[in-house]
This record gives sequence, C-alpha cells and structure tokens, in this order.
Amino acid sequence: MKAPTPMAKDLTIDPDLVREIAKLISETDLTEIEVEKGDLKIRVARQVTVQQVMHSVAAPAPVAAPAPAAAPVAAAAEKPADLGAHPGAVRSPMVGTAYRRPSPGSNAFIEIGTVVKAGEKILLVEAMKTFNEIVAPRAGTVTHIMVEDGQPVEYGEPLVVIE
Amino acid sequence: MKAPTPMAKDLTIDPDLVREIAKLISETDLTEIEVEKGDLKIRVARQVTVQQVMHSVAAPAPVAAPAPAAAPVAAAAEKPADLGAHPGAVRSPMVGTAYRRPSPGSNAFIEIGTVVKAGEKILLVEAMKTFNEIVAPRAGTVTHIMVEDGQPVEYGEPLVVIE
Amino acid sequence: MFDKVLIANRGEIALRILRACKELGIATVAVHSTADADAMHVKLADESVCIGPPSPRDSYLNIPALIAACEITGADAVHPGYGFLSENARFAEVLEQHKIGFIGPKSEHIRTMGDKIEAKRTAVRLGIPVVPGSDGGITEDDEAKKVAMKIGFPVIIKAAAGGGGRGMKVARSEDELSYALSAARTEAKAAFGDDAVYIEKYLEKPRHIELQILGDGKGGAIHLAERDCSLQRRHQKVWEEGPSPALNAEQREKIGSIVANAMSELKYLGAGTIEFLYENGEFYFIEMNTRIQVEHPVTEMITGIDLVNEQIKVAAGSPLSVSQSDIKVNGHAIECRVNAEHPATFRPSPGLVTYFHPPGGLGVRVDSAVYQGYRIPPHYDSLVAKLIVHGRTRNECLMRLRRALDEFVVDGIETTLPLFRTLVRNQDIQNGLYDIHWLEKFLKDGGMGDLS
Amino acid sequence: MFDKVLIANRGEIALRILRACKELGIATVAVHSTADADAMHVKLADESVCIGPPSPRDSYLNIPALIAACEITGADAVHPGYGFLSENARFAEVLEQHKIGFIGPKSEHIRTMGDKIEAKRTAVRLGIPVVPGSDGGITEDDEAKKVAMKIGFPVIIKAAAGGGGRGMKVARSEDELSYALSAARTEAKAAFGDDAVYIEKYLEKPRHIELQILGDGKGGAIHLAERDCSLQRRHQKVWEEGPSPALNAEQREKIGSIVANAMSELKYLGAGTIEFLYENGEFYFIEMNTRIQVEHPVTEMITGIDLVNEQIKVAAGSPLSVSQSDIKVNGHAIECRVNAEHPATFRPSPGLVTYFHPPGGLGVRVDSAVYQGYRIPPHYDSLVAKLIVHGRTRNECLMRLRRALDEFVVDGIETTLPLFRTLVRNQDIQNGLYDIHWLEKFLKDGGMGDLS
Repeated sequence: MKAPTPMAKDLTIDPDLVREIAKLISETDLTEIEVEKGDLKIRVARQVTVQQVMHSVAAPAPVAAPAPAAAPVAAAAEKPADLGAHPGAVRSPMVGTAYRRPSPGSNAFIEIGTVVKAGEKILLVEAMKTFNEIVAPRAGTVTHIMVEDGQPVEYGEPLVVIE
Repeated sequence: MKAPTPMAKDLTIDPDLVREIAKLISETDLTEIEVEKGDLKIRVARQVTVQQVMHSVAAPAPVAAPAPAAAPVAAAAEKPADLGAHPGAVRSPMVGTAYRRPSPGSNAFIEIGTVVKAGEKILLVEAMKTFNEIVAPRAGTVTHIMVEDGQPVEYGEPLVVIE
Repeated sequence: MFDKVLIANRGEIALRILRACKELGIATVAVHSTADADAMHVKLADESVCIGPPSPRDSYLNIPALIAACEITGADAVHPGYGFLSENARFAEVLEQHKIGFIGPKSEHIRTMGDKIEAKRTAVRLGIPVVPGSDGGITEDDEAKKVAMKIGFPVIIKAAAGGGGRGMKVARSEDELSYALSAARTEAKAAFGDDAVYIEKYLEKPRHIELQILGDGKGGAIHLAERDCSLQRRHQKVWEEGPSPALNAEQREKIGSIVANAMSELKYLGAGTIEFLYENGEFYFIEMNTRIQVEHPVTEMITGIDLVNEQIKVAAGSPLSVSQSDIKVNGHAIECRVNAEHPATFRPSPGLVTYFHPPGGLGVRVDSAVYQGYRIPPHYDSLVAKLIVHGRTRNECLMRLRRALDEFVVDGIETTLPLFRTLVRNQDIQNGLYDIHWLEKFLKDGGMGDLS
Repeated sequence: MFDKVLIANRGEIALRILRACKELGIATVAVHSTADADAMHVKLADESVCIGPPSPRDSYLNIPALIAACEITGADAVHPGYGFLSENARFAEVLEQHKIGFIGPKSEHIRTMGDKIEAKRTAVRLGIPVVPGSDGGITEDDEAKKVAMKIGFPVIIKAAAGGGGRGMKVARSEDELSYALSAARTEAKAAFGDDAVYIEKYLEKPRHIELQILGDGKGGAIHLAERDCSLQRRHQKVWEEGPSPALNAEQREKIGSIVANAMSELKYLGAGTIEFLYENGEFYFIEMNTRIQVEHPVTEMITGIDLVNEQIKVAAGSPLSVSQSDIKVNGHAIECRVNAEHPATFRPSPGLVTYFHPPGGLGVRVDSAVYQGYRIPPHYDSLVAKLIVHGRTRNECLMRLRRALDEFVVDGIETTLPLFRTLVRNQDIQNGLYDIHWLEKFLKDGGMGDLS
C-alpha cells in the first residue's frame, strides 16, 4: 500500500517519510520520534497498549506452605534464570553429572574467556558410567559457565554460554 | 474506534489533509501524528483501548451440564431481568404468594397505566396464611406488572414498576 | 419418604444435605439470603428461593419466610442443618402445625436439651454420668465440706445465681475450702445480690469427648462411637477426631451403651450428640446437641454410616438401617475446620476466593461449599472447608492428613491451613496428648511462631 | 524401607505414587519431560529432574536418563506406575544391576506374562482357567470336529500364523464347522501363506472381569476380589466397578482362591491383575498385568487396602500387611475415567483447563493431576481425572456417582463427563446388564444423542 498520496497545497509532507518513521518506531521499539527538517517538523509516537491480563494461570499452583517447593536438583546459585534464555546457552542433552575436566587432575576444558571452535570439547556429562562429550555447537568466547565440576544436571539445563 | 481529532489553530486547513493523516495513522498503527509548518500545526491522535481481562472471575460456577441449573421459583416470563434493576421497581419484602386483587372476584388493585398515590395498595403477598399489603412507595404511573395473580415470589423480587 | 426437602441453612452443611437428598432421589429447595445468591448449594438445588436480606434474623432465622418458601415450592420436609433454627423447638412445632416434616428430633427433646438445668436433670434420670456437685445452694462451711469430701478435691464453687466466671473459686484441698467458699460468696453477693453458691467437681485438664447417637423415635437407638473434640479455641472446635486417642474399646463400649440405652428410653428421634468432659477415666455430661454436628463426618468415616441419610430416613418414619451390632469402628479419622481466618490471630478474612484446589486421593474427603471465584460473605461463619481424612491407623491418618494439607490451596483469603500444617507436625498432637486447654496454651506460647 | 523413591511416570499415577510415598515418610523424586515441567507431582515432589523432551521415547521411556536421575538424586528405588516402563523386564534388570529397588514384580514374571503364549502356558500350569481350544494347528475336518465337540459351540477358527481378524471364522454349530474351517484356511493361506488354523471357544457376550492380587515374593499371596471392566471402547476401559454385578460371593471366592493360589505358587511379588473374560459362569484367562492398574482405586475403596502402599512395602522386603482373611468386600465402588475427549466422538481435547472443580463429600474420591490453569499437553494420554465413588450398595453408589458427576466442572477442554452422566442414568447400566460390546453398540446406536 504505497499509493502516492495527494497532499494539501500549502503543506507538503511526505507520507513515505511518516511511514518510514513509523517503521523505524516499530523496529526500534521506541514510543516517539520527532523529525525536524528546515521549517518542517514531524513527530511520530506510538502508545503502548496497557494490558492487564489476570490469568488464572498465574494463580499459584498447588504447593503448600510448609511443604518444600519442588526444588530442581540442579538449582545451583551458578545458574541465574536469565542465562537460561540466553541465545548463546549450550544445554545439557541428557540427565547426568557434569564434569569440567577430562580427569580429576587435569585442567578444565574451558574457562571464562576461552575462545572455542565449533566442535571443541567443553564439558563431560556422565550418565550410567558413560562420559558423554559436550562440544561447542559454534565458535565463540565462553562468557558464562553455569556448572561446577561434578554438578548434577537435568535435561535441557544451560551449561555454558558461548558468545 | 475513536474518530481522529483534528487540533488546528484555525480552520483554514483542508479536511482532506486531516483525513489523509488519519488514514496514515490507521495504516501505520500509530497513536499520534503531529505536523507543523510555519504557523500551521496539525496533531492527530488515536486513543488506545485499555484492556482489562480478568479470567478467573469469569469462570463458570459449578453447575453441571445435565443437572438443572438452579431455577429460581419465580423465574416467570413476566420478569425480564432488566426490569429487576429498574429504579422504579417495587420489590417483595417477603417470600410468599402475590395476589393482584383483594379477593378472588374483585378487580385488580392496579393495571398498567394506573396512577397511584404513595401508600396506595397495589398488591397482596400471602405468607403463613397472612395477607400482607404491598403499598406504592411513591406516587406515579404503573408501567410494568411482573407478577401474575397467585404467583410465588421471592424476597427482593421486583413486582411492579412505578414511574 | 419425602418428595421434596427444603434446606433451611447455608454453606457446607446445606451442600451436605443437598448431596444426601440427591442420593436418595429427593428433590431439593435451597433458600438463601441476598448475600448467598451465588452459593454452591443454590446453584445445585432443583429450586431456590431468596428468603431475605443478609442478616440471619431476617433470612435464615425467619420462620415465616421459611414456611412461605415451603408453601410456594411444595416442600414436604425441612432439614435445618446446624446452627440457625436447628435447635429451635418452636420452629419444629410451627412446621408440624403446617404439616411439614422436620428432619430433626421431637420438639419436646429439643426443648429439654436446650435448657441446661433440665438437660442435666434428664441426663441424671437416664443414667448418664454428670459432674457431681451439691444439689442446691450452699451457705454453710460444714455442708460445703461434707459435699466437697464426697465428690473429692479439687472442687469449684460457683455463684448459684451467677455466670460468666464471676463468683467462681477453686479449692484444691480441704485447707483451701473455707477461704474459697467465703470469697465466692462475697463475690456472688456483690455481683448478683445473692450469696448462695454450689459446689461441683473441678476438672483440671479434661478432654472433650462426645458420643454420636441415632434414634428411630420409637425406642430404637444406637451409638456410633465417640469423637474427641478437645482441640478448641474459645470453645470453638478446631480439630476433631475419632476414635479418641484416650479411650480403649472397653471404655467406648461402656459409655456407648449408657448413652444408647438413655436415648432408647427417651425414644429420641434422629441424630444427636451427647457431649462429655473426660478426665481420669470418668465421663461428665456437659450437654446434648439435638442436631447434626459440624464434625459428623469423622463418625461417618470410621463407621461407614451416612448420618444425614439416616436422619432423613428416620424423620420420614423409616427404621434405622443399621443396628448396634452393625456398627464397627474401622480405622481413624480426623477433621480440620479450615476457616477464613488468619492462622494465628484468627482475624476473619472474608472475600474473594481467587484460587481453590482441594486435595484428593485415597482416604481424603473435602466438604466445602467454596469454589474458585466465590466471595465468602462477611455476614456468616468463616468455615471454608472441612478436610476429613481417614486412615487404617491413627498414624496413617496423620501422615495422610499431612500430605493432604500440603496439597490444599486456597488463595485470595487467609485461612487456618497453616495452623493445621503446624498441628499435624506437633509431637503432642501426634501422641494424642492434649486436653481442652492445649490449643489455647499452644497459641499463647507462640506455637505459630512468626505468624503470631 | 526405601529412603527416596523416584517416580518414573507422569499424570495422576505419578501423583498417586507421590501421595503413597509421602504417607510413608519416603522422600520423592519427580522426573518429567520438558512438556511436564508444570505438572502437579513435579510441584509437590521433594526434588524433580527434567529427563528429556516431550517424546516419551526420549523421556519417560529413556532408561539411561532415569538411571542417571536416580544417581544424581540418590533415589534408592523406582516406582514405574502403569504404562511406560512398568512392564519392561529389562528396566527392572538394569535397576537391579545398579542396585536400585524396583517397585514391581520380579523381572522373570514381567517377561513371562508379557509373552502371550508363555503367559497362557503359565496360567494353565498354575490352574488358572483359559479359553479352551486346540493345542496346535489343525488342517483336518475330523480333528477340527473332535476339538469343537469337546469345547462346545460356538467356536472360532483363527489362522495360526495370523492376527488382526483375518482368517477368523465363527462356527455356531456342527453344520457350520466344515465351511468355516475351509473358509478360514483359504483366507489364512492367502493372508499368511500358511493354512494351519486353531480352534477356540467363541465367547459371544463376555464380560471383562479381573482379579486384583498382591504377593510378597516369597509365596505369600492374596486376592482382593474382582473389578468388572466390561464397559470399554476400542479396548480402552471407560468405567470400572467392583464387585462385579455378575458375580456372587461364592463365585468370587472360587476364582479368587484359584488366582491367589497360583500367585502363591509363582512366588509373585507386588501388585498384579489377572484378567478374564467371563461368560455363563465361566472364567477364561486373557492376560496378566504385572503392575498397578488405572482402576486400582475401585479395589481400594471396597477393601480399604492401600495398594500402592502395599506395593512399596513388599518391594522393600516387608511382608504383606494383611492376610486373606482380612480382606472383606465392603459396599460397592465405581470409577469413571474422565478423559480430555469429546464425550461422543472421543476426539482428543488437550489444552488449558480454565476451570476445575472436583466434587467432594462422603464416598467421593478424585484422583487427578489436573488443576485450574494447567495445560494438558498433547503428547500423552488424555486422562483428566478418575472419579471414584463408594456406596454401601451398588444403588447407593450409582446415586452418589450421579450427584458427584453433576457437581464436577472442567472447563476449557472437552471431557467425557457428559458420557458418564448419560451412562449413570441408563437402565442397562443401572441393572448391571452389560458386556464388553455394550458401550460400542450404545455409542453406535446414537446413545449420546445430539452430542454424537
């Protein structure tokens, strides 16, 4: 819908310019753009819809007060919830015990700051006496390590972040 | 959807211009466009609806499908729900059986259109073999009669409307 | 059998009665105040009638409104539940005059048992043990001493004209008697203008134990064992269980026979409860409740008898469906009264229930008229739900109660669930070592910790 | 006794096992797929472990993941529930190798009963009645006739190599036998390249009746009466009840003794079910399920025995807590499997449960892992809740079931509640007159009316 738009004679604004700014505002998630050009000034704003949705879903699920809330096994302090959603997070493909070094006396595969290549070993996860290699899915720099040596991990649990 | 609001200094602008900007605002999903040139300034805005969705409250209460929904005894066709809220509604002060005439052979106390004085008898409600007089709480004209002769009524049930 | 029963009550007991009627194929009429239009039993009843404004006096206690509701719906019987008009002899009589069945005892028995003095006199006549004491007012030390020696120390001296604790003195030995007597008499004189006092056995740490009975009104009567309701706060029962941790089978059989025989002699009709204080192996009659009680499910769970079903049947003239030999105590049951109150301060907390998830599974029963989205009105009692749990042993019952309490979610209001979660983990409760003062002392001593 | 049990299942049975563990004071580990992170048993367990993606093959059937979950949590036993790995002998063996307890039978018994031919052979050896038939393939008319005369008409002729209904012919009399035999052989030859057939007694309108058993693994074994699970759709049980309306006490005692003795001889460990077809007073073994079953609460309600509790105890080496003489059938129980399905078309209806209000009161038990706000995932079975109702008689049970069904509210998804509301009002159901074909015929004949 980019049909040319006839404008009033004494005020020539460019509709494409407004559209462009609107696109920009969406793209940038801003709420207001003001453009001044010579004596022309264009201000564009978008209000955010205030939605107050009270889901019954948000109601607390059955966990009684004195009963211990279901505590994920690996809810260690090293695993801030926000890192779980990190796009560079590498997740555990299985339940098991994570190890950071190939053998007790060795150095860790990686440390924070290590630059890794795709396919490079970064951790081991042991399950049923088998050590499974966890490799870097992509090249990058290790920015977070969320597991300690010997820590139990769940399926899908974020292990490290490679950026 | 609110109509676009032109806010111009004077009325010399072309209404087509406003229409054009309004179209633009719709198209771009913006909430506000302000155009200024020299002494002319046009600002166009559209208010956003604030939605408040509360689910849990709206959830249906326990009435099973084949079980008859609780049917108020006196849910007769003569009692449209909207008249219950009518400011002129006269309500039953007790549970009982409503009568429209003082004795079986007599005329009804009131009919639609009857002009009544405050304190005038309009109905009887019988409970425990006692006939209780229902009187008009104010002067006015009877516009609706929601009970039939001999109909059971609940406490608080609207009987007639006097306007 | 009745065709249509009007339920002259509200809340969980109205729903309890509705369920019993539905299970007997009897049509139901719910009555409600304007504050209870959204009540669950109103939604589930075949018919409903609004009988008045929120004030109980103008609705649930309004006899003309209830009779009119029966008349306009054609209900042929009324179940009064507990509270409200359930122990109102005049209501039973008015119903009789209107040829409407009353699902409760004969009015004469309601009247007798509603009068404290008459009730005690009747209990004595029927062979039910009462608190021993002087027959009338006493003013002389010598006579007081004679009575006290006979009933044994400690004794309590009460103003004959009195009440409310004024003019009451305890004497724990002969030495204390003379002083206690004169002090009580002085106080009685000051408070009531009458220095006559009477002397009774004083029970220091009694349990509240009550016997459930059923009678057919023609001399057939059985007992259904006891409930222990010692866990009370301000005379309100909080936790009830059966059988009592304090009784053995022989004691149960003995007191049970006494009350069953008494009810048989009385030709009592319907369900009733004989309440006792119990101390050192002895029972002392307090009062008789001539109605179904809040805690009746405890008995239902351990005997398998549906008490409301029996009430309806005998009120309609049918015989009891069971005889004494059919009654066997099976396992153990505990009821917790979950109230809309702060769990430590007991401040009422009516309002909107934003989430309600009752526990389920084996041995768990929930009697509740609450549902998610229901607004608990501020006009009536604060009972949210009765959680009743059954187990093969008291220990299994306690473990099951613990897990059921942990599953129970009520949001939007404060409830006493945290109190019960604390109680079920308490050593005294687990050992059954509590009396009628235990809970108040526990609370006073900060048993609820940070919540207090 | 075990210290920590890992529950290798999901849904209501995971919650059922969790409840039993909590009541025994055993710590619990919930495992779950990513689709079940919000499951109730996950929220209530002491610990939880995510074991894989939604696909059961990668999570609930993933033996290495389950073993790893035991290792990282220190669980010393696993309860497999029903379905998934519950009848997987290898899983039981792997657990044994890892010195983790398996709350289920010995792996050899799982293996034996998991093989149809071996199971039938074992049943015969143990004296359990099976469907009479030829020992092997038959090709000659004379031999076929001899066998048919011995077992009695009607008989069914099945391709020895076959399955799926092809090559099956019914002969209702001697006249029909010769034709049926040749037709079956021709079809068998065409379908499977082998014209050998075998002959079995044909049951026209059998009931499905199953016996619950418990064994201590050392030769102690009891039966806990029967469940009648004849109401099925596509071999899925829909409504189960106990005792069966078709059996009397003598028949119960007879078949019960047979299976209890058989299990004793087998030294069976844990809970199991011997399934029979029943027609004209005779039982015919179908199969044995070596696990707890969906419908186990029916038995719990009429016997008062907590089957999961017993499973855990005997798996830990304890004796059974009851002997055969302790088992008394008390009243009647019915279970309805409320599924997230259209009540007439049975189209699955997973999704968000926007309102959930289970029924309560006397004699009503709800086993459900659903709560308001829970989203039923599309990956697994559609069981929303098991409604189990107990009454002193079958009639009381039916009336109670009716009122409980009318109280039950589940919104946001379609459920089979309307089916049960129809069934409980059906004359045949009320009379107990149904067989394994009844429900499918009822549905085909438009029994669900407008909903169909």
